Amino acid sequence: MARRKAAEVTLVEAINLALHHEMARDENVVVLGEDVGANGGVFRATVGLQEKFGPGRVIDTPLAELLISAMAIGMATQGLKPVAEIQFSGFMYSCLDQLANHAARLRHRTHGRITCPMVIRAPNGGGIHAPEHHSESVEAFFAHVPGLRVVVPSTPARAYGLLLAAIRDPDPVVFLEPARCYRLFREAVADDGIAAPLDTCFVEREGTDLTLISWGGMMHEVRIAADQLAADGVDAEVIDVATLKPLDTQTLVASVAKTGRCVIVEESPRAGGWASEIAAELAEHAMMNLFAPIARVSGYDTIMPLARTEARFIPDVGRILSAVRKTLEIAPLG
Amino acid sequence: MARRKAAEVTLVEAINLALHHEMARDENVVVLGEDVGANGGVFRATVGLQEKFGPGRVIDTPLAELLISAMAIGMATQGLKPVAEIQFSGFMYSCLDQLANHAARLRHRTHGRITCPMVIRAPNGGGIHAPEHHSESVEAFFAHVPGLRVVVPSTPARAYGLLLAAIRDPDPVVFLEPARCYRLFREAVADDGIAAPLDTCFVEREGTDLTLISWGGMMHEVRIAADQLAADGVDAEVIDVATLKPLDTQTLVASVAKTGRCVIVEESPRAGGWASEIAAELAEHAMMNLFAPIARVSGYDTIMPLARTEARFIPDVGRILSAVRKTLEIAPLG
Amino acid sequence: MQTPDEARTRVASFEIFLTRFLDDDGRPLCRLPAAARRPQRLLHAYRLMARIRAFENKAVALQRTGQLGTYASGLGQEAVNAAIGLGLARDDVYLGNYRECGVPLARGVPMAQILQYWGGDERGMAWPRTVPAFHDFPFAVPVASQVPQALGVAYAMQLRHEKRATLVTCGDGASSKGDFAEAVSAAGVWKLPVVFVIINNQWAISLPRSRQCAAVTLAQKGLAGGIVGEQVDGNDLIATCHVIETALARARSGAGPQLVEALTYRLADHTTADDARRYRDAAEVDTARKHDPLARLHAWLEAQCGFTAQDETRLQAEVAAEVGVAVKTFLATPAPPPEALFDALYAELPPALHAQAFAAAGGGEA
Amino acid sequence: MQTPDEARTRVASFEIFLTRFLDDDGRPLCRLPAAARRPQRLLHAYRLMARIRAFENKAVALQRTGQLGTYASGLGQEAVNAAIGLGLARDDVYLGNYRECGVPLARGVPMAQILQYWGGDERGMAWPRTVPAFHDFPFAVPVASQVPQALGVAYAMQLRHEKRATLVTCGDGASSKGDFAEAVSAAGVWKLPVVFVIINNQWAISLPRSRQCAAVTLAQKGLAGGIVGEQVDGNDLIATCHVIETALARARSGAGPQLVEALTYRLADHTTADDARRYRDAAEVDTARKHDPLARLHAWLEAQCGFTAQDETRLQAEVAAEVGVAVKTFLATPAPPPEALFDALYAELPPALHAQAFAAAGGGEA
Ligand SMILES: Cc1ncc(C[n+]2csc(CCOP(=O)(O)OP(=O)(O)O)c2C)c(N)n1
Ligand SMILES: Cc1ncc(C[n+]2csc(CCOP(=O)(O)OP(=O)(O)O)c2C)c(N)n1
Ligand SMILES: [Mg+2]
Ligand SMILES: [Mg+2]
Repeated sequence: MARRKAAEVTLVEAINLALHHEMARDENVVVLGEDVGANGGVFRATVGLQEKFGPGRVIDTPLAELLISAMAIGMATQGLKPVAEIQFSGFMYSCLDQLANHAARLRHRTHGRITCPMVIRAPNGGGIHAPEHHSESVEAFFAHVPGLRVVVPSTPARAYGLLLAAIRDPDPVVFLEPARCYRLFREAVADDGIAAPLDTCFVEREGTDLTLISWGGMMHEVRIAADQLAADGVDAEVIDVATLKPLDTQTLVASVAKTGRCVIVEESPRAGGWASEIAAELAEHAMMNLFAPIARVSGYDTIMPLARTEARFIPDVGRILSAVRKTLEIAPLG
Repeated sequence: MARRKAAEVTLVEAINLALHHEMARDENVVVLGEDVGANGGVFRATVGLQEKFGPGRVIDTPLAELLISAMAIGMATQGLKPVAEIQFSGFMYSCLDQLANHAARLRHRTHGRITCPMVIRAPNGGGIHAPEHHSESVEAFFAHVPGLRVVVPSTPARAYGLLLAAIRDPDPVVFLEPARCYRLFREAVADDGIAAPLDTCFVEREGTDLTLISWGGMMHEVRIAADQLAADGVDAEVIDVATLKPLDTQTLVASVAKTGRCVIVEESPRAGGWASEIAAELAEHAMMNLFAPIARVSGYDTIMPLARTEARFIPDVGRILSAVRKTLEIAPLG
Repeated sequence: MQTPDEARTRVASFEIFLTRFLDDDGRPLCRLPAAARRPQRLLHAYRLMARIRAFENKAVALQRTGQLGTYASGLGQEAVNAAIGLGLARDDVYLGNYRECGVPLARGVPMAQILQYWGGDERGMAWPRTVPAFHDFPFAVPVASQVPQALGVAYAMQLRHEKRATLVTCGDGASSKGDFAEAVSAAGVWKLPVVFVIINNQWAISLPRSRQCAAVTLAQKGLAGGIVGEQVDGNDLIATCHVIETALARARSGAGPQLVEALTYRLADHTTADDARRYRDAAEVDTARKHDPLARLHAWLEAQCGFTAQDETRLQAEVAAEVGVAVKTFLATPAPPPEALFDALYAELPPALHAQAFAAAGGGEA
Repeated sequence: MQTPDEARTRVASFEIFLTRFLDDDGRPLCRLPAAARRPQRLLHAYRLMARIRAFENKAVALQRTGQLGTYASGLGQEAVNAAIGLGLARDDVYLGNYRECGVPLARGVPMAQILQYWGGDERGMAWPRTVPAFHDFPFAVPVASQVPQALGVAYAMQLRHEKRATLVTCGDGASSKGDFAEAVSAAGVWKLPVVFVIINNQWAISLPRSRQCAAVTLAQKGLAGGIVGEQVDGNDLIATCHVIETALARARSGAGPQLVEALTYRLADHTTADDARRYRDAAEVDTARKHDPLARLHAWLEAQCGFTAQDETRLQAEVAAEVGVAVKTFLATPAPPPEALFDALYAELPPALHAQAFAAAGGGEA
């Protein structure tokens, strides 16, 4: 593994690479979930792990998500570093009780006597023409829970580095992987075991005219939008939030203070989505620098539709550009 | 019941009154939950119901919140109007899967073939010196779910009217009652069976200098703050959001457009709280009218503390007033 | 004086039974119940199973050719699906999951609508008011979540003193979820008119039954709730009909809930997105094919009811024609319009959503 | 040929046993196990039960006088709490709930800290590194949520080939939650070193055992997961010690999980915020008092170990003194400072929270 340098990998391969790396490096890391063993996970994120590390450390669980999250908690308290997989994020609601009432609080409740270094990962979001309930965007539910971290990678390299960081983090991390990007593109990822920083946004592209803020699957559309804007002479700053919770407001505020305009893009339903949290933070800390209202481009407040209509739900480049245009119009570029 | 006119009742008595009224009026209304029968509910919200309507319609369930929510769904599909009680909102996480994946979507998924007219109610929030996990504020979790309604009363009269409306509503309603206000004060409530409007904010007090927005338990502190501000010559408009989802943005925007300043007050942890949603809506639709940043006064992003420190967590009048002062300072009153 | 071990008192004892009427070659293992000997009924059941199988095969074929979304085939489970479909009275209510398309088919749902659903169009669950399935639940995808919902349905029936029953199916995997256990336990408390059927097809995606649960039978999960649990050979149509009818009759009569574990086998991959060769032996599948429920009933019909090769050919042609028409209808159905996102979201669309609905319909950014 | 009913094959059968050694008057019902005949051990256990009872009574008294928050007394359950506390080895891990204060007391947690917790101060769960309970979980308040967590703990022990066991308690009510069932089932699959103890005190707030579950025993819930389940008279200290020790030894030896239902009775109100007279008969409580676990062991000690009235008086005085000191310490402990909200929230406070922490500490609005 360690020899494999900077191969071109997909996001899901990067996840797999990080799991291989960390399981080899730290014998306390265990992987558990439904079909993670011989089957290698329904998205193949855990492929090869059981062969290499055995069924004791790569654990096929019975069909019970509450159990999976609770077991991870129990394991974490014993010094293991469980990485639990939930097959689709739409089945993670069953984990919320354990995560909010326990994982997130064990350290605080016991003043550090008991800690909970666990990761719970799941594919998140739509766009893969999956069956019903398989395309949900659930980040805001978990990001509202004090004591958790919520991390959403948007590229193979960040997926690799952030997953390593999440596993090494001494506190519980919800790690939501954009299923739509699992095989969307490849990127050179060195399997060097270097973690990416948590709790920090990534300014992917600097710009002066407006700030585009997003994370996970929508970063793809945001990057395309930024390219098109550049072609039109609009210089957008692009930020991948990456760690939603705790939120690196400082980087976001600094950017918006510079550009004076922003559009936040997310896939989840609009009301109570994490874009709202970001907008609220900006409205509080960057308002006096804003030339235009803070625009959110989100999924609608509707049920995530089935395959034939899902493209209508997920914001596309057109919706992003039209929000940008509106934002730019209100107070023309200085 | 119907003869009892405008008695002075507490909020929890108003809940009880509404339940009595609606069970008498509509034989399809059933009440279910833990200890709702002979015990009358741990907060006495269901007292007297089983005696009057029998154990068939006032159902003590086994200790299983997922079951309670799922049973309510099943009942609702058969034309019953279940009103489920969850003993404390901190135990509602177990219901989220059923509510988000089923209750909220049955109508849409079947294009109206199957509907889900249910209410799930629970005491919410802290300030009652309860044991651990008994003081959570969970509204934002449910308000993020498309297809649900989330209603939070702040006075006995509104509790009565809104609960009637919730039970009569043809769709699922999460009804969160501020436990701290259950017996905080009395108000004249006529048991007239008149429902209060859902989906609309209540402008409780008109004002011109700034808008104070809140709901549920925090309305009490907000009202005190508004009185103190009035004494200081500051004329605050006070809005009780009441229905968090769907959110009556229009009323909020109209108010802020008039006052140019706002402070949103909530008890729940700040990041991803519903105050953020409101702030985001205002930042999008009222920004050009704002003289000052949108301020949120929220609980901290910490674990809701135990009794000895909970008063430090829950925003008090002092924190509200200091946010108001800051808001007023930024651009002095015209 | 007794030893400590002798001093232990037996406070309860239980037995679990398996019902099987036909052997693998369709020969009777016992005298069959009267109802089971009516040829018309058996022919009707066989035709239903044939329809289900033809549907399953076509759905997979459509997916393979890019005309349908991911599909979870019920191949091999036709007998238990048919038995349920036949056992349910019009007024009963059925809740089941994604793999049980056979039941709505038996309950009158047009094939084209089931395809429409799997084709990614919600309108596939807007079943016509005229069909017996009208009050049945849409497919449950979150595994086991339908099971506790069945209790609410059954409770409503009991409260209204109706002689109706609720039947809910789930998989062997599903029986590990807390949803299942909470429901079984509460059903016992209220003696609700509900029949739980675990369709034990031996696999939950890649997890074999043996690693799903250490209990010898899944039927004994009923004991945790103090309700009757029994096994049936779910590939034996006659036995399964008998057990399910009996359980439904008990439920309707007020005698309370029951758990039935129907033993069958998932002959197909988990879904069309799955490749079962990764985790299960071809030999196991080959063996399972020998217990094919259609072959078994076919053998019986030939031997006992004079069913001929021509009868079979005719039946297959009819079924193929029905499926063909359904596929045509399905393929001809246009995609829902964008504003369908907001259809039937609430009884009445709240004003808060008007702007979004307008935008989604192409009217400009929300 | 057989009739259809005769053709049913019995595929499994089960028995559930109850262990009881002493009758209500403390007289032996059988020859006691060797370990149980060691007077020093029994005296030690009795002293522990007396400490627990004194603690329970004082906690309620403190609440009644406004010096403690809502408290859930374990009055009447001292034997099972003591038996667990005594059965656990230092290296074992215990998870339990709000009513089982007796166990941490037995495992060395200072009384003052337990009071501190119920007095509304999180530091009450920051147990000293030196006590056997150091690795035990804090009280679980969300009912049954601790049960599946125990599996993770036990899994870690198994993975590391340690000869340790995990023991988790929950109430009769808790056994209705899906959390419980998911855990029992999975424990069987992996044969984990975990002992589940249902402390069946006959009530879950106002719901009596009979309406919680229709199963004759709760022990049989083990059958759903294919694991051993048995009942013990949880007010019989000697029997409960025996059953729990045996289960723990089995678990440590790799023989797998076990479920024990300890039959006892909640003599107190559910909590100090509850008034049980609303829903349960005084007569039932009076009857239950006759089975008091302390009285029973006391009778045995008098009859078999020469325990005298003076011994009892001395013991009570010692225990009262210990409780008195704990109460003083507790009452003298100042409230946590406001910034404690942010203590140990994460291993390191994320920068995103610095402003909030500053504000909470009185440094100005966040
Ligand atoms: C709650 C939940 N978890 C996971 C999944 C993903 N998933 C779909 S089917 C399945 C296996 C189900 O096995 P079983 O209950 O035996 O039913 P079968 O598929 O064999 O019919 C899984 C894990 C899901 N749909 N729902
Ligand atoms: C999940 C959850 N639901 C509800 C409650 C409220 N509650 C606290 S104790 C209790 C009854 C518990 O009964 P049982 O499990 O028998 O334990 P006991 O209190 O009798 O010791 C209830 C309903 C809770 N704490 N957690
Ligand atoms: Mg299966
Ligand atoms: Mg109990």
